[in-house]
Amino acid sequence: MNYFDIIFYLFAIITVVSAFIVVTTRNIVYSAYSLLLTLFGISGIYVLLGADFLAVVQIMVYVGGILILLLFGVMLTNKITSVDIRTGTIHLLPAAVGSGILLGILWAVMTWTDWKTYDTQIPSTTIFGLGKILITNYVLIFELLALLLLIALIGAASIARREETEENN
Amino acid sequence: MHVGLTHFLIVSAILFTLGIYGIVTRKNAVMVLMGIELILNAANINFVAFARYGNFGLGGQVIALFIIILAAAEAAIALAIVLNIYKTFSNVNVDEIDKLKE
Amino acid sequence: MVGFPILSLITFLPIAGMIIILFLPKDKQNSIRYTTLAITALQVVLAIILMSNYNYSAAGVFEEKSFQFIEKFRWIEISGISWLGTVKIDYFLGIDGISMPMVLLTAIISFIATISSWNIEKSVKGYFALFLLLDTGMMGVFVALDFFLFYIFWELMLLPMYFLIGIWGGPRKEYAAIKFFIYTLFGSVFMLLVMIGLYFSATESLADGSKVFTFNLLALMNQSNFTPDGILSPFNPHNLRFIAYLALFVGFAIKIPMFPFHTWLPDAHVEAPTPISVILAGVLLKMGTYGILRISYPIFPEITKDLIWYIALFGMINIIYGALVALAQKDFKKLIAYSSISHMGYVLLGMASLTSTGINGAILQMFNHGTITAMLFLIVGVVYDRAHTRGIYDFGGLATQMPVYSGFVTVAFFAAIGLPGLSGFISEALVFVGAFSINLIRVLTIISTLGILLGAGYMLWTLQRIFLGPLNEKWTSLPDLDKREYFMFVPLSMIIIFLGVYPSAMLDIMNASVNTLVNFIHSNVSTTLSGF
Amino acid sequence: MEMTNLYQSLNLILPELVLSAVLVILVAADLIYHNNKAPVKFVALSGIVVSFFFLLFNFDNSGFAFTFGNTIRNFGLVTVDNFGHFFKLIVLISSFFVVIFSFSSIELKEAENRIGEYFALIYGMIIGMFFMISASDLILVYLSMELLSLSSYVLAGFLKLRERNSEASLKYLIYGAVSSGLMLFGISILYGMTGSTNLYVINSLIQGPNINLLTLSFALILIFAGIGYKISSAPFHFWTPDVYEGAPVTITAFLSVASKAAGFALLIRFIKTTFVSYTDANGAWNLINVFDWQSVLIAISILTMTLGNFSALWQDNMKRMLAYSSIAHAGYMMLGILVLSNQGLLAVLIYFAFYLLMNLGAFLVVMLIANKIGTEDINSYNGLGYTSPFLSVSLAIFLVSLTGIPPTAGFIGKLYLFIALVDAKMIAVAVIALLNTVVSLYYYIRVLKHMYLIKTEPDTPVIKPNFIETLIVLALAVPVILFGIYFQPVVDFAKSCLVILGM
Amino acid sequence: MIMTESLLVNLSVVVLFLPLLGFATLIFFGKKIPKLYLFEVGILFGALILSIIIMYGKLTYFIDSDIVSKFRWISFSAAPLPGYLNIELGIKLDNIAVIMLVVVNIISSLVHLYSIEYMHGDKRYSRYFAYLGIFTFSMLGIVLTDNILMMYIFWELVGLSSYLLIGFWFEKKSAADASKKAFIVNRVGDIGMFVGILILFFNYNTFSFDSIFEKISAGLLPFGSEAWLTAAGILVFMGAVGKSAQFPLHVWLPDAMEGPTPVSALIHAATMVAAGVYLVARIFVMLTADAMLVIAVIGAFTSFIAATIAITQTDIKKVLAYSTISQLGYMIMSLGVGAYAFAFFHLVTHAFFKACLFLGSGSVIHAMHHEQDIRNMGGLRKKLPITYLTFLISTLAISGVPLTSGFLSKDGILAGTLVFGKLTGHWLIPFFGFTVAALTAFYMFRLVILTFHGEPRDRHKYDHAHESPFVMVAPLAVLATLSIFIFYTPNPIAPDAGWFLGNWVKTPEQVTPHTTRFDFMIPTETESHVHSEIVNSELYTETMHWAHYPAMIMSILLGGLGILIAFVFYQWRKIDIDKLTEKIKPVYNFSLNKWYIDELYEITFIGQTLNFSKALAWFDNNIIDGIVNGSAYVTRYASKLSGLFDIYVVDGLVNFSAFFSGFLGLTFKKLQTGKVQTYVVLVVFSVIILLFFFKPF
Repeated sequence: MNYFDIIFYLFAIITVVSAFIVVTTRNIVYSAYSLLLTLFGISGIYVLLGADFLAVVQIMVYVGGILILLLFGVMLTNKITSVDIRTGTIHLLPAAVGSGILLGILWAVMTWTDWKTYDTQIPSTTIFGLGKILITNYVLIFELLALLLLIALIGAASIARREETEENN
Repeated sequence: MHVGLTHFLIVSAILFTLGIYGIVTRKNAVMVLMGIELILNAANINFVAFARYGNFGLGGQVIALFIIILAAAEAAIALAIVLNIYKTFSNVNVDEIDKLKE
Repeated sequence: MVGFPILSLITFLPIAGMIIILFLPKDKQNSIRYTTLAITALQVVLAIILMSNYNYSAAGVFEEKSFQFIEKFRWIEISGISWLGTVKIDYFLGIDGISMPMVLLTAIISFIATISSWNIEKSVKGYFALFLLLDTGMMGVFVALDFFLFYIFWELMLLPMYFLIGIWGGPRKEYAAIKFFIYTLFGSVFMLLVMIGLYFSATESLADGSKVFTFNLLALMNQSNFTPDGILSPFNPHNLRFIAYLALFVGFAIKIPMFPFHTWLPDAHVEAPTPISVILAGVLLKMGTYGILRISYPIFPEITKDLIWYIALFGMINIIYGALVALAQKDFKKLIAYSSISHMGYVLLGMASLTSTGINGAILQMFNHGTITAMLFLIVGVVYDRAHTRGIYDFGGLATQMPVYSGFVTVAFFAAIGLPGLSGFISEALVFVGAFSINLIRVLTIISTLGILLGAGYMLWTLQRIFLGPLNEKWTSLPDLDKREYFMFVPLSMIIIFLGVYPSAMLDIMNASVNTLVNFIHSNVSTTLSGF
Repeated sequence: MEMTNLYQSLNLILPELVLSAVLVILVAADLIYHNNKAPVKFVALSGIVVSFFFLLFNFDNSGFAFTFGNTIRNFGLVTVDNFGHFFKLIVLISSFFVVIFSFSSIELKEAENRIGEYFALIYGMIIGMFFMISASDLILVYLSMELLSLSSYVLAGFLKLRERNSEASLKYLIYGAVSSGLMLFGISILYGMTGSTNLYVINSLIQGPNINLLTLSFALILIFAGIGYKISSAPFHFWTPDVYEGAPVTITAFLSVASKAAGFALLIRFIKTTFVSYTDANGAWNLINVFDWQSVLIAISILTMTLGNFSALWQDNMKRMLAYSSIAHAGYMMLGILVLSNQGLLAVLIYFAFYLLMNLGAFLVVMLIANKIGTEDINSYNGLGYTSPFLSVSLAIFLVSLTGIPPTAGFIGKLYLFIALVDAKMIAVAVIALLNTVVSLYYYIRVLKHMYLIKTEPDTPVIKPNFIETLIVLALAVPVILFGIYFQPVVDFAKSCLVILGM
Repeated sequence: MIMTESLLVNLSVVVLFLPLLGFATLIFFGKKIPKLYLFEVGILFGALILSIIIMYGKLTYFIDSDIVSKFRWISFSAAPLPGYLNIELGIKLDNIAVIMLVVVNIISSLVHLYSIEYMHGDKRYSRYFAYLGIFTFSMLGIVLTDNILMMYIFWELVGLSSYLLIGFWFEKKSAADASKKAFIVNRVGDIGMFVGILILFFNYNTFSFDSIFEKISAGLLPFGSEAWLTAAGILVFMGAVGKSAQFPLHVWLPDAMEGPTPVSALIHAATMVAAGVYLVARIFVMLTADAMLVIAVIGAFTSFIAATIAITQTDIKKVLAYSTISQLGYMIMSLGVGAYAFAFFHLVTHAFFKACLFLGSGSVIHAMHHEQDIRNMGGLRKKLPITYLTFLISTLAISGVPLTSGFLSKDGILAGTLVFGKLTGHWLIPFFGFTVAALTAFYMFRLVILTFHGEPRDRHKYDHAHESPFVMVAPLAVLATLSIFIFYTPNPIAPDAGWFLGNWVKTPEQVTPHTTRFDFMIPTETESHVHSEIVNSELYTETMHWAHYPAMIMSILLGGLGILIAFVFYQWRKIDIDKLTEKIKPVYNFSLNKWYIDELYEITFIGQTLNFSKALAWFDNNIIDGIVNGSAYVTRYASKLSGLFDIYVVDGLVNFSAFFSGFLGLTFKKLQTGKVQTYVVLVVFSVIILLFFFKPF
């Protein structure tokens, strides 16, 4: 057991446990904050996997963007009288059974498969590589993503924007 | 046992499963969205881990990058829709929104 | 007449009429009626022209060159991909002795039905448009020689029929219409499957020497055209010909309708308006038996031969069962409907014999049943129009009140009973003579003769209950036939009597073809059954 | 990557580029024309027409775009071939009709000032579909699907304050997100096994030894879940009826035709490119022996059509009924794929061409009727056949064609499917499918029953479509009949579109 | 006049079609042109004259050869199966045909004449004559045909005209019932006949009598077996059973008396019912011993039953009807025992005197204003002298009193039965024969006495009675005259001494193989006979001579006894008839109720057929349709579950299988909960299931 392993387990436990809290706690706010931890943990795992830039993006976009959005969502869709906003659950039994089987299968898939692995190299910074690949091989996808963001913008605005005419209805 | 590819994959598997579980069980639409984020992240871990251990180059990371961006876009739209639902139904409990059925 | 597309003309004339009607304004009801009348009359004229130009010695059946009034050109041709080969569908029309009587029947019945439709008041325009569409479908089935074309025409009739029953029908019209539709579609999807199966099992040589898959019925009849590995090819040891035959047979049997697929018929008949019942009984039922003769028999001769006992058995069941059930009916129209089932049994029995006599009798019976049952339904229609009831027990003594009508009734009823001198007798006798000559089905034939007795039973009983006895006081004001109704009955009665006295007029037309067909079936089968 | 390559690549995706440009123009136009939205509509329509022409010019132009340059990865992100062109054509034609429908939709009138966004989102969908159709890289597939999905989530809930719109939108969103999440996870596993997301590369790699079949199957089923959701095949169809019923009818029509077409194109390309080792002289596809696509497709296809048909029997809402019907049709179309031959592919193409006409037509008429009577309930169609003969006859034609009765185009489509099945000697499947056809007759005919067989009530409205609407209905109805009688041009055209670049 | 064969044929064709012409004319113009019926009557007399010419020509110039003329009706040219096939129709003029031709025409024309007055004032007067016309046409067709198919055709047409005439007063329910019954009962026999025809045609490929007989005599048996030959004979005979009202199909004839009385005279006494006898005579040569025995027994039994019933009937026409059945049984029996010529002879003589009796009864009924019950008559001889006289002559004839035609023919038949009894040991048949002779005399005189003698029992009607006009009386006179022996033979006790039996009608030689015949039917070829007309064995001829006088004496004695008893009972009232009937009540009732045969049929065949048909109809509505429709239970269940379920869709839908679709539809419907998370659960499970189904290991 070397440091790498210890750090991995640390991040793995953080990720998994907080993710578990995310999906089980009845308090929405707890849940949201646990998600924050999960995302951090994942970011750490990225680092372990030598994806430094990705780890940063993870934190910036996810934590800085998506999570905030989600929190806004929570706040805007609940009467904020206290931080203790609870939510109910449904389908517990089928979900538990289904997830259990699914996890079993996944476990089997992940462990039984003879993945092609190579000795890992010393991680080096990936920013240059990523940058190059983005505007060459994946340029089309890059542009498509741009379009996608535009659409998301229009869409989100279109939905969320208050319409005077419609308000009157 | 040394930490290797499988360990990362198992983490991702657990996240994936938890994501599904969350989507299915939570009443609150926002919570459901959180489950979706977990799934996406699980896939991301896969991509990065495979790329790393399989020596596939940077492809995996780029893909993960795209997915993060996509997730952001999706979250934006999703929350807009949830807000709209809230305006219409005055709650965001997914299981109570079942006017369309038969 | 060579080169003139008379068959296309007779087939598509109603469509032309339909288009004219669609452009006529809605409130010009009489112009709509007269247009239809003119179209159907023209069809009768064309059918007579066909008949007068018909070469009695040309056989047809499986040989293209002895078909008459052939029209053939490439309709669809798709080529250019190696693995697909050339796909071709021909527009291929022609008639022989098997279809000529049916074409004539269709023309006549359509004409009569048009006259009978005169008092339709509801959505006249739609009615006659659909009526003419139906007419095209019926005519097309009898002249098509390409399976694909046949199928198109076959299905073309469904929708107009659905509406004609469903809109202009009686109280349970929706049920009857959907039942008719579903039954027939159920049958025809199997036909479709067999059609496709046949397509992939046989090739036809084109003029340029290439061999292509084909829907051409005549090419499918030639067993040497089959490919070694086609699923319906006799050369394929694992062929599915038997199953295909059954599937095809079910498709046709539903139309006949053969027990136990007959339950749509009473419903459809009872609910349909009179002219539609006339068409249904007069022409549509014939398509089933016609299809068997035109398609099942020559394409699957060996299976036909194996199954004749069963065909005869179902023929017998139809005869006896239909008659017995008719005996118990209290609704005049339903009774006639069941009598139809019984009478179509004779056709099956005759076909099962695989003898010239039997098949001649069967086809003649198809024609005769067409005219006789048409008349019977018109009779029901006349009384229903006046009295608005069809309950057999509601009447009594109408013969006193409506003597002319009763005269026609007597002719029709006795023709249905198979009284000599009227057309029904000849065909039934020929059927029995033919069927009796085959060892295998002799016992069935003898049992079937009971149908003659039962037929007399229910018909005369009905005659007695409705027309004889003391006049029911309710009906003392019923008028006798008017001119229009007179015109529907006279031609049919004339045909019935004429063919009863001189059946050769019809038999000579189909004789050569039937002989050829019988020869063809027997020469194509190496195994011989006992009795031949 | 060299500039020539990029130039060629851009040349190949010219229609997509045009669409993207028009999208931008639309956004701009929407901003410029604040009060009068007519120019926006004009831009939206003309953009489609223009890209249509570009597509036609591009027609026989085929090749790989955005190749990576190195030897093993000389297959690009995008494969442009006639097969793709065919489906793009389907998408464009249906977009054209949908845009025109949108002009006369009463529903959309209340959101008139947001119509620019509406068209922009439609363009988003179109672009997404275009890339779905021609993508040969799983990541591009995923992202284009998401582009399509995000736009359609919004459009499904476009009329914000209508309950059913919002609900449809939310359901669609959650369901879509899960499905695409599953698919993404599947892709990631596939990526792990092969190290690539490119279909062609995967194809060559899975032919090698040491492929763990369980893992592969799992990944493929996950991916199929994503595609199955797009084509609404059972058991991934659940969203369809709810969303179709809830969404504005124009969007429903669009989803039922174009979105489905894109999904099918993707499914076919995915299977054909990834799992077929070679196509033999008879046009049969020889699968790489790693996954039994045929059995899966047979099971799913039968399940889909049966479920669609039987559920449709119960529906009283036209849109919902048509939704189930479209599920059933997805089942039929999968018949063409499951025979795994060019023959079947041809059948699918032909079917789609006709499906486009009849399904769009049906939705159009439903919309025109709903515009007037404000509901899609079948029971309120009573007697319409007499008060509004033109629309009723047209609807009858479309429904009969959907049933597959001659002489309508729907019959020809079915005919080709069954021809393919029989040619592949799958008689049992054919029988089941045919029986399904018979079942489907009930619910289609039920509409006719309500329109014609049930007496006109005094409050049955008279619906007179205006000139443009009449023209459009005719443009859909006449070919349905015409192609039913003379279908050679369609078949010939479909035949020329069988080319899928690949192994 | 020079008679050629073709002339005779042409004339017979003219005779055949003249009545049809009358029919057509009257049907179409009868109502519009008054007095058109006279045209029909004229036609009939024309036909009568022509037929007498034909008979004269035939019996003068071609007495020993048959004239046959055919034409092709249907041609199937070279049919592959069953080989060549042509259906020919034709006319055959042999001695019995031309005699029948004259008999039919005589009676028919007389009945026409009679009807002019009898039917006067009926609202369907012309229609009546039209029907008589088509009947005559059909009957002549039977007489003239040379083949069994045409026989069948006209057989049916006769049935039709009988139907029309019995039901002529169809406003009466009983008349309508009777006509229906007549037709259907006849059809039962016709089926047998038809099957017999099928057997013959299949084996001989021809319908012509002569060709069939030729082939049989050449040794070709149906299906190669004698049993089938017997069967064919009996089956064809079934036709005769129906038409000639033999047991067990005799039930229609008494009911047929619902028709106008002249019709009863023409059809149900003289001609149509005789057609059965004529048919058996036609096929006589192909009957095997077994078939003949069956025929003889049926004939004998029928005559006995009918006679026992006749003695208690009180309706004047009913008595005559049963008498007719009884006499027809005689004829059939006669054919069965091989007394061919006597059977035919009796047919002719019976035709005249029975027609006379019926017309006489018609005259009585006419006079009594449609009173038919003999208990209300009596003493009418004063009021209706001519009717009485003719009626009495005919009664004497039917009772077999010497010097009448009936005596001659009946005697021959009884002798035939005696011979048969002696040669084969079947003594029961002569026993029946003689018993019936006595019974006949008894009930006929009972009828005469009750009707014409004694005191009137219904004064009122009696007072208004008056003799019928000339057109009604004249036919009676003619027919009564024809019941005198002199028209048939110069010697009143030797029937075969005359021209009729001596020259015209001879027992034909059978064509069946010798092994299938009665021994006495095998001709002895060694010697030439004085009585060359009897082609049977010498033994038979000798026995016939032996039987001649015993039969004659016995029949005179028995007949006299019957007459005597009748007088004792009814004229002199020596025995109180009412007390007697009271004593033997069960027997009396049995007879009065016609042996309960009608009731038996009603319960068994008719009732059961109707029940069965009702059951089948139920079966059709519920089971067949139900199977296809899915069981009613499932339908109910399905529609209960969903109020939305459109009933017509259910009905239509379940045409395939309600259970399947209903269940499936509902299951699918349940899945569609509208909750998106449920969908997701389903998707997850679907993925798992798919994986397990299509795992590659």
